[in-house]
Formats: sequence, structure tokens, C-alpha cells
Amino acid sequence: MVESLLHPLNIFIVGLAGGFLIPLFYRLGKSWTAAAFVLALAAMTVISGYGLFVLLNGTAPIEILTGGAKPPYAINLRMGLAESIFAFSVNLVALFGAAYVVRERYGTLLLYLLLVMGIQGMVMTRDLFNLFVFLEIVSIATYGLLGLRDTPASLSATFKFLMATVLASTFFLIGTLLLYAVTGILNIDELIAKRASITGPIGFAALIFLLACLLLELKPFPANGWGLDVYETARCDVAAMISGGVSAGVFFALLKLLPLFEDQLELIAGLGAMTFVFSNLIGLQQTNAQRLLGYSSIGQVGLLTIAVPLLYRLNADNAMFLVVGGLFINHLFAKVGLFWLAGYVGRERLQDWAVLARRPGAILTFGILIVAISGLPPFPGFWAKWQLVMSLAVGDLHVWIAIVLVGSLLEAAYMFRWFSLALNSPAEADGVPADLFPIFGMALLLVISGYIAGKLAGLAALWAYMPLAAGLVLHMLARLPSRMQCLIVLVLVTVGGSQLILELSGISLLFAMLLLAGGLVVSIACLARTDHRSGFYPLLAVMLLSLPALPRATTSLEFIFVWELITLSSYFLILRRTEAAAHALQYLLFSLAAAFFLLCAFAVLHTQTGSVSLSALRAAGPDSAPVFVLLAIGLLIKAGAIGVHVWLPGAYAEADDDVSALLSAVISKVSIYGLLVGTYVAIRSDVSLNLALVVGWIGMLTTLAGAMLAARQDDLKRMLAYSSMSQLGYIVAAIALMSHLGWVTALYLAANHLLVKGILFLVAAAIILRTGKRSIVELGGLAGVMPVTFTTAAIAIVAMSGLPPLAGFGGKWLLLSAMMEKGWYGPALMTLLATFVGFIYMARFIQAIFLGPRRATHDALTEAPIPLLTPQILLIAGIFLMSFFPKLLITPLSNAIDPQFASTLVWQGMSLEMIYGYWNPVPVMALAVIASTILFGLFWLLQQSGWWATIANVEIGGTRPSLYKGFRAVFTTLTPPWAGALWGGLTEATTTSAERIRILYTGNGQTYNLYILYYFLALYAAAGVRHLWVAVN
Amino acid sequence: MADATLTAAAILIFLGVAFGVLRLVLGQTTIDRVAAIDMLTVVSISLIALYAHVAGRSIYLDVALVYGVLSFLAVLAIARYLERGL
Amino acid sequence: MAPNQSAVKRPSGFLWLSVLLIFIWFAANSSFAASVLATGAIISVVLAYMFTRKPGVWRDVRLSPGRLYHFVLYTCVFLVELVRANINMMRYVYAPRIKINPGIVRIRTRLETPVGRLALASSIALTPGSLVIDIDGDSLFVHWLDVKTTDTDEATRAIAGAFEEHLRKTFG
Amino acid sequence: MIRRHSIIVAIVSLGLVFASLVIGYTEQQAARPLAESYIRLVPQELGAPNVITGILLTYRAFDTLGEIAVLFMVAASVGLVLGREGPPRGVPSEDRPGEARPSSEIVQTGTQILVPLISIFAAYIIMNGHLTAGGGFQGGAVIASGILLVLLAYPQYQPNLEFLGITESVAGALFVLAGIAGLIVADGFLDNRILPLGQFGAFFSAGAIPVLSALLGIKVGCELSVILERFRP
Amino acid sequence: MISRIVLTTGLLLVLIGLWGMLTHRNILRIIIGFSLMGTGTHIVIVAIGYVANGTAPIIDRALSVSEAISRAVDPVPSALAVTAIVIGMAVTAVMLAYAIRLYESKKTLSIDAFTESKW
Amino acid sequence: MLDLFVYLLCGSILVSGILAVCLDSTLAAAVSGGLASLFAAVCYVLLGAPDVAMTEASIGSGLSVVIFLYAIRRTTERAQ
Amino acid sequence: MTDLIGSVLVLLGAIFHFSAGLGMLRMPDVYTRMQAGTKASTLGNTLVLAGLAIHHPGWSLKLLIIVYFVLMTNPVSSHALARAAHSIRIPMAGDTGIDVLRDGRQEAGGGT
Repeated sequence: MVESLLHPLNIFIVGLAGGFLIPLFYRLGKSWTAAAFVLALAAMTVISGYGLFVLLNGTAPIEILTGGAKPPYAINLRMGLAESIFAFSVNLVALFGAAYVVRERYGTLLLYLLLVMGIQGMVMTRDLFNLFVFLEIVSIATYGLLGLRDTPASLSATFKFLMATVLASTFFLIGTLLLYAVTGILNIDELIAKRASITGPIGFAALIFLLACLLLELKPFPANGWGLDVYETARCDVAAMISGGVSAGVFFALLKLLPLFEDQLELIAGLGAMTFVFSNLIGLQQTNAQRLLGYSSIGQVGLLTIAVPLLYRLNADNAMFLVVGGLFINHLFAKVGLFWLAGYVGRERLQDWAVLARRPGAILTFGILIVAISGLPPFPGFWAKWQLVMSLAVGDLHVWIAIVLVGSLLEAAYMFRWFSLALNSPAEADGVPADLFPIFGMALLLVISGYIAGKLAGLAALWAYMPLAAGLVLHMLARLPSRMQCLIVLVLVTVGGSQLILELSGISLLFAMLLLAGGLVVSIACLARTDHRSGFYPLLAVMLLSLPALPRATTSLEFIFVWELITLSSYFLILRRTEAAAHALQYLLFSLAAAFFLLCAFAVLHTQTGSVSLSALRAAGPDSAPVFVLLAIGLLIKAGAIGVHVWLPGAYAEADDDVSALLSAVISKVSIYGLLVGTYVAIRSDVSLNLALVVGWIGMLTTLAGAMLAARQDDLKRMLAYSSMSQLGYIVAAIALMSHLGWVTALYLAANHLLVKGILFLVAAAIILRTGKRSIVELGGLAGVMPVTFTTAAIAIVAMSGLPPLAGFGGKWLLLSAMMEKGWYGPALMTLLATFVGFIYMARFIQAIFLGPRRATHDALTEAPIPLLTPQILLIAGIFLMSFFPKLLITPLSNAIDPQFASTLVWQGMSLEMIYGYWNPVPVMALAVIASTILFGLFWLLQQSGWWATIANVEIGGTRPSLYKGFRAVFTTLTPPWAGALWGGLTEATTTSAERIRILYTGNGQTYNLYILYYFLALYAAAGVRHLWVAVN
Repeated sequence: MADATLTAAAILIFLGVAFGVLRLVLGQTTIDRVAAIDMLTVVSISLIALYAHVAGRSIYLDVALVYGVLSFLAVLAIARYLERGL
Repeated sequence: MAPNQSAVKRPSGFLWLSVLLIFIWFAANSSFAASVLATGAIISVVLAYMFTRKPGVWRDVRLSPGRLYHFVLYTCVFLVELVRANINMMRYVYAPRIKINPGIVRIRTRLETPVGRLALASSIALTPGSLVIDIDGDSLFVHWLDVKTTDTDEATRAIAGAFEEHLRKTFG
Repeated sequence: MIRRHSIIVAIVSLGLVFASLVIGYTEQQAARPLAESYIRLVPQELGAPNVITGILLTYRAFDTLGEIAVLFMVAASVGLVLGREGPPRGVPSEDRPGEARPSSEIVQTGTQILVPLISIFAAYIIMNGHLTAGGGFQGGAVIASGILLVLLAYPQYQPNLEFLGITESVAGALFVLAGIAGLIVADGFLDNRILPLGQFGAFFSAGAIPVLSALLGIKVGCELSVILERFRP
Repeated sequence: MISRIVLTTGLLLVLIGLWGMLTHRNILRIIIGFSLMGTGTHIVIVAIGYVANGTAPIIDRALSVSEAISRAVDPVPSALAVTAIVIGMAVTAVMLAYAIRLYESKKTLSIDAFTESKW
Repeated sequence: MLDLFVYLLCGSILVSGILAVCLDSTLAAAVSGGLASLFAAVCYVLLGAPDVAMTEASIGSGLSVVIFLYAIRRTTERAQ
Repeated sequence: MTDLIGSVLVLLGAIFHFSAGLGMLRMPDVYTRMQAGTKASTLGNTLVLAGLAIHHPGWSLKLLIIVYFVLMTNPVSSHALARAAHSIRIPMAGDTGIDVLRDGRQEAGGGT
């Protein structure tokens, strides 16, 4: 009994009977109508959900027979697993969306109900003509619902939509009938079985007509102005249903009929690619929210259209399930949620979306939706894209991978631009009707489905979700005082992080500890802020826990997942400042690009080795040079190498001060970890080793350029940011050495840099906190008022610059030794050069900020707050430890690297002996400490004795203003803004081309129909040419 | 004989329809055209009936009946439109 | 129409309409099976009820042998006129030069019921040479292909004379 | 001008595509297998002499159901778009601008006479759907023509939209109900064999087809009438 | 032969409808183009169903079942055409409803006046 | 004879179609469009599809045309 | 024999149809065309159907209905059409200019 009540056929019975009876209920009363409506939708949802449940348990697909006869005679429908997923998700969305229409007139309700039914009919039917009927049901319901908003623009858009879809469905009708003329069959299954008999001009034309209709209903690139207009002007909930539901139905129809089009698979994919790339490109220039969503919708469907035929061609059935399901569900939930959100906000222009900024719940949802729609973890779109790229790589379809990734990047660009606008534009909030729960529902569904998709994609490990769970916990505690939250974060991260690193060993363990400890220590600085930073601590928790999770990753999927988590959380942290919006976007885009390169690399690796395990990198064969190149490019982008460094200064400098410290000190190390793990593949072939040399040169150039750029800066944080870039260059070069010593050096330098930059950025934070100034030239003489800060800064500078006593010296020495060992004389020379330039800006840092005359307004300043000083002091302790007892660090480093490279280090007690000399830091250190104590005492005496004024004017070598100006001019000429110009030009070109292409959309419905006609003709011609080609060959 | 007569009749009807269509093309005013339509529908009824005879199927006569109703309706509607009666 | 009047008149119109509809039903079905009869009867009665519920021409329909007789007479006259006028018309059509003298004249009718006037107008319209353009009370404006007189009475005699008497006797 | 040329090019190219269809088409010399089995099956299994009606009301009744849903939705959509949904116009007809000219007495009388005849004729078409050409759609259209005739002759006439709506809903629901009955009593959804097939060619035969036909006719008639009414100025 | 002629007619009518739809500026004329296209499609459907020397697939005294199998035209396209015609009319009605609303919103029927949303 | 009539009807359909596109008056165009489907209906009878013919005649040339007329009426300002 | 009579009737009807078409073509103005077209074709139709009724006595009732229908509807529609033609002032051919209806209308509404 229950079985028969939950039979999928009842979806249609409920839909139709409900639709027919709604006018009757209306006579009874409005609440009756609403109740019947919601009940009917709920019933559909339950039925399809039950179907899904049953099918998941392995039942055979449920056949729905009508007319009391078997398929070829009567119409039959089928609910297989895919059908049930589509139907269930559409039903869920419709059920949530009912909240928006339930108070409308009864005509709306019945149209809505029949629309939902029609979509499921399109999904389930196995009869070609019945498909047409359902297509028309869906279309007409759409036309009716579009009439709900009757502004002139919306009416004319609807009319364009009408014209186009009517033309398309005429194509479908003609195609169906021609197919019938050829085969005498209307049943889809039989048609597919007798695919071979569809020949001749009529059969060919029939297929093209069908295909054209289905593609056109999906709004392909040049012939889609009508669709965009509707998305732009329709009521949001209606647009949501069109974007999610109707497209789903049409898309499923295409999926169903795909075996018929097996000669045109590449063509379909190509058209999908065109749509995907171009609509995302044009989306860049869009200022209207709903139209933007329209472009995105079209793009997403385009992506599906790329994926499906290619996977079908590759016979990748398992992948098909995850990719199509993931992409579809991701698109459905996220896009519908965004459209509803557009309705909630009620603003057309993107800038006006700032009304959201004051509503944490809404902005959280918005963030989730945006992240999901951009195909980032942990949402289903990410897993689907992952699987897609992997599968495409297996089929050697590299161009398609590039297309998919470029399009995704473009989409992420405008989506996140929109998000930053919503977060940061200065518009005033005002009252908006609060009906957010369906949107929350969508976000929740996304999270759930993301988890499921992740499981399907192969991410079984629960630990990967630990950062997100921590974020969730913190989000729930958002009402606590700021410091309390920060403490909770620290505790959580300590506990969680130690859990994460418990099972690690080798480099991973070292890095995990480094990242975890560094992150924790630097984060103590967050205690300095007492204001309510809504959303900050959850993100911080996510990021801090993701850091140790990265080394934990054992498969490339886990790696990418955590990698993207780090990227996203850091992006959102940077975005917190209004000024940072543009830089944050840049940061995100470069990071995503980097991630995409990694993705490609892993995909290629997967193809070569058949494994997604990271250890496959060690086993990869000599033909893995492409893997190395891809990995290196991705990681170099992330490390801010020269040429792609443009994101770095802005992101580091414009973020919140404590975030800057985290970014520069800790986050920058993830790319180093990536390099260590990933580029090991290089030693497998000579080609790759030569490529590694290139990477080394790039690293050194980065160092030099970074140093020079840092020397040019007047902005405190920018200087430090460029300095970071410079330091990372050393590390990259060290890794590129591909030798034991090189890697030890790299790790050593990385640790050093972490400590030093943490301190320096915190110093900067302290200075900015106290003075409110960032420009070096406006500061001066702060040593007197902030002595502790001055001390830490001085120590850090010394440690960084490579002056003897402290760790930096050891690092430089090791680096030079390693280069010599490898015979890299050029880079070695550049190291020296860069070190010299480094001296200049570091000296200037100390001199201009802490020494020199103090401004009167700064006299009343006090020392930095304890929370800022604590991490500095802890880090200083680290520096001293490293400086005095390098063996403590280097031995484990060396051991960790041992599996990869044979150790070449020889320890004599505490001193490291090599052919170029030996380094025993303990006595040196002791000496240095004594000397500096004396110096400090002298300095203190001088200060006390009032001679300060004269002393202050004594300039430390090379930082004489005129001399500095001279250097500055030299550096400026040496570092022309080529990279900036390059990327700026690229951006400019992209937006200009988007602007040009947009001219296609004239707004004239007739022209759009002409496009449609030409689209069909082009399709026909292209397919015909291919046909002839096959025939000739 | 009967067949020959029928053929002759058919050709005559054919010409009648052709003239009607010609009027449709030439017709100066819409009323002319509508009048032509009026005539053509009646002729069509004959035509269908004749074909029913030729094919020997009485079911086609139902179509002729629908025609009778519908032609009247369309013409009336247009007339009412023209005299501003809609 | 006063309610009591309609109550009196109703059965007659209702009955006749039912009979007529049943007849048409049979004619269309060309079958006299019991099932057809039953269905036809039900449908006809329902329809007849629906269409005589409100005042209208069907309420006033009454048939009697005299009326039927005149109706048959009228039909004969009409058919003769129809053929005659058509032949007349063909004279015009096949004439090498069409010589006509069209105009609109007024005729007056003594028929009082709408059905009668409709029958008259239809008859006039169906006999070629004349076409009712408009009707206004008891005046009919007739487009006359070959106007012989503009006088109302003479025109009435010339155009409607043949039918009017029978129609008056049939429909009142 | 460019536009015009491009239109010409498009049409001509499409014409070429169509030409290939015509050239490739050969007239069917015998019914296709599927059609043949339909012609065999419908009289035999459904007991309906009219194969097309048999297909429309049983084998492809799901299409038909979809189709009446389409009409139903069009009525609702047109109501939404033209803003006439819900209670009928409360404004007295005299107040509407641009009053329609009344029709002549002849037309009015003619309408009164014809409407019952058209109705019985519609009933004939509907009820004989399984025997001769015609059926629910055609009969429904004829019903709508009758109502249209009234609307034309009496511009002020207000059809009872509520009645039409209720009839339409009930007929639709009954149609679905008949389908469910097929599910319970006979072999499947919308099976016509819920009633005995009767003697082949008889008036009451072909199972539920006459019933379905009647429901369909009523529903289509009401729907079309509602659509027409909504379009009236 | 006959069906070929009819097929040609139907396709030509589709082309004519397209031409009208693409060249006319008046929205109502565009809709007329669409409805012509629809009619053309229906003609194509019926033409596809025609069997040489076919007759209606309705069994009666004049046509027995066995005769029907050899002589009757294909009933499937006929059934489809009935559905398609009704749907076509429905779509036309919706289009006209929108045309009326468009006219009410701007007091013009030229399609060029309705290009609000572009780019 | 059948051929002859089919030719004639096809010709008439096309002529009506062309008229529907070419005529200046929208009304006349709509009427011509209806006429095309009227002819098509006759053609359907000749092709052995009386059901379709009925549908086309009643819907294509009857109701559609009337809806067109209503639409034309509602989109033209009344003269008075 | 009956067949022949039937056929002759059909032929006669066809002749009327033909002349209706011709009249439609040749007549000078709307009203006269209407006259020629509707009337002749109605008669033609009646004759054709009568001829067929002779061929197939079984069909005669149905044919009668059709004839009856056409005879009833056609004058009404042509009347409505003529009235419309007159109301939109389509001029008559010929030079008589006799138009009682228009004259009457003008007198009635002369002032306005």
C-alpha cells in the first residue's frame, strides 16, 4: 500500500490533480488553496525522496507505465537513480521556494505546481513526444509566472523569451516528427537501441533539430540574449525556478537523448565551452545583480554541457554520476539561493548589495552561496570539478581542462567581486523583508550535498572537515566577547592541531608543527583587538586548523581541498578591510589560478600513475616533467614569484594588521610546503632538473626584485610585504637546488622567515595601532616611546638581514654553500646582491621608524599592548633558539629529508662542518649577546644623558637621505612595473573584450531569433561537415 | 459516365476555388477577402463531401459539419470586429 | 418578460427544442440504437433546459399543423426563388459586361417575432440580388443588385413579397 | 539592410536544409510497424474503431493529460498577464471605455437559434469520438465556438466564469480520477478498460473512452471559453 | 508523391512564417508569423503520416481491420498533430496576451520599442 | 483527382501564407493566416486525417483567428 | 441511373460553385461580390450534397443537417459582413448612389 502510494507516478497525479483542483480550493478559501498547494509540493518531494531512497538501496529503476500497455505503444516513464536525484532536488528547491509564492493568487500557485510537475515529467519521460508536451508545460508555466512582474522591461523580456522558446520548441517538434518519419519510433529507449538506423538527410536533420532545441533551451552563448533578459527582469523566485528547475529539466532531456547524438559529442561540448567561457567573460562587466546571475546560470549549464558529452565519450560512467550530479546540484541550490537572495535584497545594482553587510546571517549565506557557485570546497561543485578534471585528463583532453578552469576562474572573479562589493560598499542598510529561511535552506542543502559529494569523490577522511567544524563552533559562539572567542580559537586549534599532527612524520610533521605553532603564536596578537569582529574568529579557526591539516593530506584531493580552504579563509580574512577588497580579489584569483595549476598537475599525475596519492609524486616516472612544470607554476604563483607577485603586496599590506602577520609569516609557507612535496618529482628526469634550475633563477630574481621593490616603498607594510616576497625567493631557490643541503636550507630559511616576518608585521601592527600612520616618512624616533618593540624589531631585522650572529646568517651561509655545491654561481652572486639590497631597506626600516627625530604628536605614545608583544617575544625566543642551537632544528630537518636525499651534513658537536668552512653558532651567539647588551646599555645611557638629539642626527651608513634617494632612483629604474603592466593589460583586455562581445545583445527579440536561426544553421553545417569528413575518411 | 461527371464537377469546383483565392489575393479591402473566405469555406464543404464520396467514407462528413459551424463563426467574428462590435 | 408568462410558455419551447435536438442528434448519428436514443434524449433534454432557462427565441417556438404546412409551402417557394434568383445571378456573372444598378433600399416587414424576421432576412439574403444590410425595428435595409424602385412599399413587394406571407403564418 | 540580407541568407539556408528533407523523403508505401500494430491493437484491445482516438485517450493519454494541463495553464497565465484572474469583472459593462457596437437583431436571433444546435453537435462529436472522427478536443473547441458565438452577438454578455472554472476543475479532476481508476481496476494509469469494452462499433463501447472523451470535451470547452473571455476587450 | 508535395508545402509555410516573424516590426505580425510556422509544422506532421492511397484509420463499415492495416494512414502522427495543434494555439494565446500587455505598457506594438534590457 | 486537389490546396495554403506575411493590414494578415489553416484542414481530410482536420479547422482557423481579432482590437485605439 | 442523377446534381452544384468563384472575381464591389459568392455557393453546396445523398442514401440525414446548417448560417454571416462593410463606409459600385440607410443615418446624426 505504502509502495503504491509512494510510486513516482503519483508525482504526476498529485501535480495534475492538485493543479486542476486549486481553483476549487480557492472557492473554499485562500488558506485552503495555500494548504493544498504546499501539501501537493510536499507530497511530490516525499515521493521523489522515497524513490531516491529505494533506488539508493539498489532497487532496479522504477518503470512507470501508462495506458495499460507496454512501452512502444504507450508512454512510459522511468525513475532511475539519476532521475530521482534530479527530481528530488528540484522538488526540494520548489518546496522551499513555495514560501515566496504561497501568498500569491491561485493562478500563480497552480502554474508553479504544474511547472514543478512538468520539470519532473521532462526528467522522467521516456517518450520523445511526451517530452515535447512536458517541455511545453514547463514553458507555458514559465511564461505565466514571468507575467507576475509587469514592468515594461520585464514584459518585453518575457516576450523575447517567448519568441525564442517557441522557435526552439518548433524545432523540437519538427525533429521529433522527422525522427518518427525515419524510424517509426517515439520511444527514446528504442530510438537509442536503433540509433544505427537513423541515417540519411532526414535522420541527420532530425537529430540536429532536436539537438538545436535542447541546446537552445539551455541558452547557449551567442543565441541567449533572451534568456539573460528574462533572468534580469523576472521576479527573483521565478528566475530562480527558470535557472534551476527548467534548466534542469532541459538538461536532463539532453542527457537522456545523448546517445542519439554520439556523432556530435565534441560539437556539443564545444558549444558548451563557448557558452561557459563567454558568458563568464561577459559576466565580468555586469553591474546588474540578476543579469550577473543570469550569466552565471548560463555559464554553469554550459559547464554541464561540456562535461556530459566528453564523459560520455570517455565512457566514464562513475565520473559522470559525480560530475553531473555534483555540478547540477551545486548549480541548482546555489543559484536558486542567490536568486532568492537577490529578491531578499531587492537591489539591482551590485554596489547596492551593501545592504547585506549589516546582516551577518545573510552575509554568511551569501558567502556560502558564492563559494559554492564558484566551485570551491566544501561544496559539491568542487568535487565535481575535481572529478571532471581527473576524468578529462585520463582521456587526454587537456584543452578542455584548460577551458573549464579558465571559465571557472572568470566566474570566480565576478562572483567574488560581487561579494566584496556587498561586503564593503558604503551604501546604507534599510529595512528589507526578512524571508531568509529558504535561502538558509539552500545553504544547508549545499553543505550536506557537499559532504556527500566529497565522500563520493573519495575524501573519506573526517579530519579534513575539522577546520570547518571548528569554524562552525566559533560561528555559534559569535556572541561571546572578542577575546574570549580568540582564546577559544587558540585552545581549539591547539587541541585540534595536535590531533592532526599526531600521526605525521618527516617533512610533514615538521611543517605541520611549524605552521601550527607559528599560526598559534602569531594569532595571540589577535587578543589585542577588543572590538567585535564579526565573522573573524570562525575564519581564523578555519585557517589555523587548515594549516596543519595540509601536511596531513595524503592524496591530491585532500591536498587541494585543504589548500582551497586555506585560500578561502585567508581571502575572507583579508577582505575584512574595505580598502583590501580589490587586493583580496587579486589574491584570491591568483591563488585559485595556482590551485588550478596544481589540479592540472595532479590530474596529469593521476593519468600517468593511476593514483591520486601524493606519494605517487615520488614514484612518478621520468616523463613527469609536465607535472613538475604545472606544480612549479602553481606554487610559484602562490609564493609570489617575480612576474606573478602582483597580488602579494596588496594582499599583505591591506589586510588587517594581525592578519598580515599571519599571511606573511605562516600562510606563505604553504606554498613552500607544496614545493617541497610536489617538486620532488623533478629529480626523476634531467629535463626536470634543468627546469628546476629555471625555477631557481626565478627564485633568485624574485629575491632581488623583491628586495629592490621593498627598498622603494614608503609604506611600512608594503615594504614588509615585498621583503616577504624577497625572502620567499631565497627559499624557492633553495628548494630548486634539489639537493639535501638545499632543502635543509630551505626549511631553515622558512622557519627563520616565519619567525622574523611574524615579529616585523606585529611590530608594524603595534606602530600602526599606536600612531595610526603607515608611511615610513611620517614616523621616526619611536625607539624612545616603544623600546620593547624597537628591540624586537631590531633583533628581527638582524636575523633577517643575514648579519652574523643570528639565524639569518646561518641561513645565508647554508644557501651559498648549497649553491656552490651545485655549481649555481649565478644565483649565488645574486644572493649576495640581494642581501646587499636587503641591508638598505632594513636599515632604513630601523632608522626611519625608530631612530631619527620624533614628531611631537608621537611623544605621548606608549608601548605596544601586551598581546602584541607576547607573540613577538615568543618569536624572538625562537630566533635565539635557532641561532644558538641550529642543530636542534637542522638535525630533524636533515632526517626528515633523508628519505628523499642522502644527508651531506657533518656535525662536529654543535658546529656544522662543510668544505666551505664551518659554522658553530654558539660562541658567536654568546659574543653577540654580550655585545648587544653592552650596546643597548650604551644606547640607554645616551638616551638618558640627553645627547640623543645629536646622536639621532648621526646617520647610519647608507641611509643618508640623499644617498637613499639615489638608491631609490636606481631601484626604480631596475624594477619597471612590467608585471603590473602585464596583468593590468590582461585585465584590461579581458574587460574590453567582454565589453565588445556584449554588443551582441542588442535587446531586440527579433534579432535574437535570427541568432537562433543562425545557431541552428551553424550547428547543422558543423555537424554536416563532420559527417562528410567521417564519410570521406 | 458518373465518374466523368464527377471529374468535371471536381474541375469546376477547382476553378471556383482558384477564383476565390484569386479574389483573396486581389481583394482591395479586407471585407472582400472575408467574403472570399466565406465562399471558400462553403466550397470546401462541398469539396470534403465530394471527397467523402470518392473515398467512400462517411466519417469525413463530420469534418464538413465542423466546417459549417466554424466558417460561420470566423466570418461573423471578423464582421463584428470590423463594425467595432468586439 | 414577466415571470408568470415565462412559466406558462416554457414547456412548449422546451419540448420543441428537445424534439428538434433529438432529431438532429439522430440525423447526425444516423443510428437508432437504444443507447444512442437514450444518450441523445438525455443530452437534448439537458441542453433544451439550459437554453430555455433564460428568455429567448426558443421559448416562443410553437408548432402546429397549420404552421408546419405553411413552413413546407415557404420552403417550396423559397427553393424556387433560390434557383430562379441564382440563375438570374448567373446572368450577371457570365455577362460580358456587368450591368448592374446597385443601391440600398428600405423595405418594411409585418413580421413581429425575431425568428420570423430572421427567416425573412435569411430568405432575402439567400436569394441572390438582394442582401440585408441592417435591420431596425420593422425596417430592413436591403442591398439590391438592380434597384428598380426606391419606394419602400414597392421594394417590399419586389423583394420580400414571395415569402413574407408564409413566414407570417409560420412564425407569426 | 545588413539585417535584411542576413535574414534572407538564413531563410535560404534553412530552405536548403528543408530541401534536403524533401529530396530525401519517400512516401510511405505501407504503415510503419508501430502504426500497424496500433491499427491492429486499438480495435482489438481497446475496442475503439477510431484508432486515433484510441491512441489519444489511452496509449498516449498521458500526452492528452499534459495537453489539457497546458490549456489550463494558458487560461491561468492569460488571466495573470491580462490581470483578469479571480473574481469576474465587477465593473458594470457600461462604464468600460470604447463600448462595443451592439450586433444586429438578425445576428442575435441567429445566435440564439444556432447555439443549441451547435451544442448538440458538439455533444455528437464528443460522444462519437471513438466511432468517427472527432473527440474531446474537437468537441470542446466546438463548445467554445458556441460560447464564442454568444460573446460575439452579445458583447455585454458575461459568461459565468465561476461556473466554467468549477466545471473545468471537476472535469479535470475526474479525468485524473479515471486514470487512477485504471490503475486500480485495470492494467495501469489511464487504461480505458475500467469499463467493459462492449460490442465493437456500438455507441457504448471502447470502455471508458466515451467517458474520458466527454470529460475532455467539457474541460477543453470550458478552458477555451475562459481563455476567450479573458481576451475580450 | 502527394505526401511529398504536402511536406514541401508545410516546410515552405514554415519558411514563410519565419520570414514574416523576422521581417515584420509589428509584434502582432510576428505572432502571425509564428502561428503560420505552427501551421506549417502541423502540415509536415500530417504529411509524414500519409501512406500512399491512404484513408482515415477509423474502422467502420467501409473499412475493415485487415483492410485498414494495408490502407490506413499512420495514426500516430495524426494523434500527435492533434496535440500539437492545441498546444500551438495555447502558445499563440499566451503570446497575444503578452502583446496586449506590451501595448498597454507603451502604447506601441513595434518590437524595436521593447529593447530595454540589453548587455 | 486527389492529386489535383492537393496541388490546389497546397497552392492555396502557400498563397494564404504569403498573403499573411505580405499584406499591410494586420487584420487581413491574421485572417489570411487563419485561412491557411482552413485550407490545411481540407488538405488533412484529403490525406486521411479527419481528426486533425477537425482540430485544425476549429482551433487553427476558428478560435485562433478570434483571439487574434480580440488582440488586434485591444491594441488599437478606438477611433471615436 | 441514380448514380447518374446524383452526379449530374453534383455537376450542377459544381457549376454554381464555379460561377460563385467567377462572380467573386468579376463583380465590381464588395456587396455585389458577396451576393455572387455566398448565394451561388450556397446553392451549389446544396446541390452537391443533394447529389451525394442520392449516391449514398445512408448519408442523407447527415447531409441534410449540413445543408440545413449552411443555409442557416450563411445568410447570417453575409448579413453581418455586409453590415460591417457598410458601417466602415465601403462605397458601392455603380453611379446610382442610392443608399437609404446612409441617408437615414446622416439625417439622424446630421447635427453631430
